[in-house]
Amino acid sequence: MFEDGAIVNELLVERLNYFIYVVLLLIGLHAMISKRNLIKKLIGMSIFQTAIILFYVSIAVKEEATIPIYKAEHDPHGEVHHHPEKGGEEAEAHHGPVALKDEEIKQYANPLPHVLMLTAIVVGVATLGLALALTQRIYQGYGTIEEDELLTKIERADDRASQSPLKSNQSPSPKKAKGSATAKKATASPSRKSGSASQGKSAAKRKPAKRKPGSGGGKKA
Amino acid sequence: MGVDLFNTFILLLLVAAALTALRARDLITASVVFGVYSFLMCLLWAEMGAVDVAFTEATVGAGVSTVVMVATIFNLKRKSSD
Amino acid sequence: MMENAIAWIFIFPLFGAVACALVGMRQSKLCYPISGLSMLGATWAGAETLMQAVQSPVHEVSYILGGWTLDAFPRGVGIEFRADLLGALITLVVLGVGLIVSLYSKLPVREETPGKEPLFYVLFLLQITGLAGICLTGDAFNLYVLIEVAALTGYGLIAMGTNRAAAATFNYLILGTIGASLYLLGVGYLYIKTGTLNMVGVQQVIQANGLMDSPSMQVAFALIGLGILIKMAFFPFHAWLPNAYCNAPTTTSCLLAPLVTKVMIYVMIRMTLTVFGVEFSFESTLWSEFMPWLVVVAIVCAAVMALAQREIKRMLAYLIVAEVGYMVGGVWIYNYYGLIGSIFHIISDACMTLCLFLGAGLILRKAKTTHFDGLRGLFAKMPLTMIGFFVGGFSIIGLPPTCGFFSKWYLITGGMVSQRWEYLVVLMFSTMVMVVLFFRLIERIHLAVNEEGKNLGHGHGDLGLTEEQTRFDEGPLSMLIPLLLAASVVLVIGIYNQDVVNQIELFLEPFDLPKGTGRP
Amino acid sequence: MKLLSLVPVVAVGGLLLFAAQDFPEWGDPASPASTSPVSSHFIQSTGVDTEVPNMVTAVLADYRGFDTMFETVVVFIAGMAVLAILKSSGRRKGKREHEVEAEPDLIVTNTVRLIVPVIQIFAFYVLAHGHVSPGGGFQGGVVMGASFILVALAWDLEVALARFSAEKCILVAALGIVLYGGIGFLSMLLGGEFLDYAELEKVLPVSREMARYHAMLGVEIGVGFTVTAIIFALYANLSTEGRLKGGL
Repeated sequence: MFEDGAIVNELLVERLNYFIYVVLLLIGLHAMISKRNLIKKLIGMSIFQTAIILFYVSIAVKEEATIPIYKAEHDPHGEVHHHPEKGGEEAEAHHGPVALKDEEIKQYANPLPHVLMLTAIVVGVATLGLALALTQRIYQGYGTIEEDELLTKIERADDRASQSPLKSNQSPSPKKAKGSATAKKATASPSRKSGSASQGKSAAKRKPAKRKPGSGGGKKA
Repeated sequence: MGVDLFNTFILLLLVAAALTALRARDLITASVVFGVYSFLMCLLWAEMGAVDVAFTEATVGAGVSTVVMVATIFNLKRKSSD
Repeated sequence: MMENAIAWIFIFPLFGAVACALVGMRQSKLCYPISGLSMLGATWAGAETLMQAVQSPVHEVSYILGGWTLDAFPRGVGIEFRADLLGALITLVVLGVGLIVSLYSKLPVREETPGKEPLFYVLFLLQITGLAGICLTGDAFNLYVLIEVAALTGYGLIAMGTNRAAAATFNYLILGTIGASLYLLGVGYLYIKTGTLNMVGVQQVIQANGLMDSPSMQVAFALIGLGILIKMAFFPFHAWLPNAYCNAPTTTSCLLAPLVTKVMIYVMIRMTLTVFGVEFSFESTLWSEFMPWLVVVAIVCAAVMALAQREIKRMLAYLIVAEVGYMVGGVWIYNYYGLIGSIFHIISDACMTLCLFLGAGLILRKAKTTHFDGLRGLFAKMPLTMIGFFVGGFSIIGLPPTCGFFSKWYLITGGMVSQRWEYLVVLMFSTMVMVVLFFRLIERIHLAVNEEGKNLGHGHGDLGLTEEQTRFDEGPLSMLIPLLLAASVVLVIGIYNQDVVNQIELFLEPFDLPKGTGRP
Repeated sequence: MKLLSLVPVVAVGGLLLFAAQDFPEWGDPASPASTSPVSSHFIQSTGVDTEVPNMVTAVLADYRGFDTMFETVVVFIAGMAVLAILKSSGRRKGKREHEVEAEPDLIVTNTVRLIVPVIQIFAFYVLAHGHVSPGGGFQGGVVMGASFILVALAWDLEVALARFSAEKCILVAALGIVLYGGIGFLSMLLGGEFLDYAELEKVLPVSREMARYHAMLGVEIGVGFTVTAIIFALYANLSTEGRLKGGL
């Protein structure tokens, strides 16, 4: 897909990590935009986020370096001295923790991106949990988690809701408080059961549309 | 220089897992494969020296998010149109 | 306590939120006073911080969380809170809006989300925490975390409403996550080249290492910019905004509509001025070449779409999209006056949008609809509400002495001085559209015409309504007073505009922005 | 639609690959991010500043403790928002597609009975040992929350809720934040900045460095509380559509 001799060669040989991160990111982004199923969108979202995390972790890598936890010889409470653990003061008196020398820094991977990514993972799972709750709520309301079906159902509901209150009130007398109450309900909560206030034609139209969501979930295997 | 064999292998598996998770018509399959993807990612990070991140991803990505996702899908339709 | 005023800004709402969660399980009635009190405390702390920033010789308050020093080059060992004049001003606006909305929230929350008041107030207070934190933080990654705090609370607050709101929130969530993730990615690119996350530190490294032409930095700028544009609902990415705000519970839309987009514009200004620097943002990138044209398209489209709406809330939502276009344009015409206008417009737009949404909430409550046709005779019925609402409306149009006039004045000056005629024309066009919109509303409210222009009344002054429908019937005081408060704030900022502008000028002084026609 | 959605994808991809040419070599110890004084400071002086051997924990809970506080808040928000979204949001009309009515399986329940205490002790270990090995409050909290999820899976949600009710979830989650914020607040009251744990030496009988060390442990426990409660609350709400009855 990305034909450009030098760059591709360089990427595949030298920077495969960076290349794969871009590929994963694009897979995720594409899924978020073009998948119709809401759960699929969320899987795409998670792939998108993990790709970014992969990128950050790649920044932190150093050749020949170990994980960012002090080795025994650098450990402030290490085994090297003979007063392991116990209160800091006592240990300090014999063998206080020492700052690493400049050339020793190379021995450890960069801890900062790791920290940032811990936070990002947590944010990711929080977003995922919230989004799953939204999906359930949408399924309760509309009986589908396919975006295209959802859109048609929402449009139908919106059409009902955005009707002018004058029009819906016209045939009976406009003074009745009941009429305006119905209009409010339809505006504020198009999908909630629009109650008992019979509106003749429009109510008859409403009912079957309301029933549909239930039948989607009620299919038995 | 660059990336060793193990790394390359996992990277390619990752792409495969991501594509499979997005192609599966059955959402339970998709979320389980997504768990696999997360676990591969966790392996990769552990190999790259990010042990804390790998640990978190193993517990969260491969563990809890998969469970929560499956729990959600049980309340929804299992089939996906794409 | 005084020297820690900046910390109290987030301590009050954070602990208030936790208290709501703990107390609210048993006594949900206590949540309203708790939220009001913690907002009051936070607003006091915000005002105190602003005073400190004004009085300090360098015009900023720096507060390093965790007590780490920042002396090393580049800075960035700890996380810094930096309240310069811009940050402190916007924070105060955020907190002020939060305070007014928290006063307003008593009845709508109880009625629209019964049984969920504690949850609502928890999310409400954390939303304020996030937004105020965004305005104060001096660390690029901390900004991401706070953006997500504000975003997640926003999703929760909106989706509390109807099922329709949940469906709209899902779109918002997907787009919002893309935006925030792109921002995060951009920060990664910044970090890979500069090695620090502190905003001032990044700027120091860019200057010291000559990173002006680095492709990575260009891409970082593009990613961060794109992410923020998505979050602020700039025109092609605005799709989530109208549905989300229209279907949200009243209090939610009153809180989110004035703040979320505005705070993101603040972030954009922060990024261009403080993080990347004027030279990089405006001269090394092509953004100042093509953004004004995108702004033109954005404002025209948003204004036309606003014109097509038949419902107050939806119309206001599109007006927000148009206003976002104004402010983005004010930044990217790359001019001293344009930037003053942009910053001032953030403040005034927050106030007037607040006014309008508070008014719309009251209208919805009394008239049971926000559709244009349901508004007849409202002026007789609820005159105070309508006055408050139209103060906001006139400010959006830009009539003196409301604050909207003065901010628009600076935007126009900026456009004129930098000879961006296309921006000027489009500003005039959208002002015309807003005049049409609001005078059409006034007509609906005072005259008795319906959709087809048919007169429903029987002669002059007759609205075709019964006595009962025009009887004086104002909304409850707990909602009316905040509205009038907001309206008076719009007027007060308008009258004392010079004081606000002075502070903005003090903030912009150190940046070397072109003041004349000298566009490169 | 499919083709249209490719446009932003290709645009972003091109942008990212354009920047990749400029990147330092993979794993290059001389890259700006690795040589920056910020990251060097963390590697060099974490031991001196805080006496914590695991730099990631030290940076997470101390140097960048403010981030982590809001990370905890984000988890808390997610729990509250899920409650707010699903709470009494109307009944589903149809029956569930996979309604399973089965007695808890003997083998499964007995295995879980054996495993759960081990998991929970492991969770405490992960939390407490985060200073010297990978782990910490977040990971420990997730493992702990997962143990309750396991109980819910093996028996029923009611059994798990009897041990950790929904109200307790909110309580524990809020307490976690109070603990975290409280430690930060206390250090502010003692004269430092918010989250400046070193000031806690005035109330703890230890040196400034060890005060940071111990405060970090306290903070991690706070994170663990919140995460445990919210992870379980997430599962409980999502598996029952917010009714907290029935379950998988």
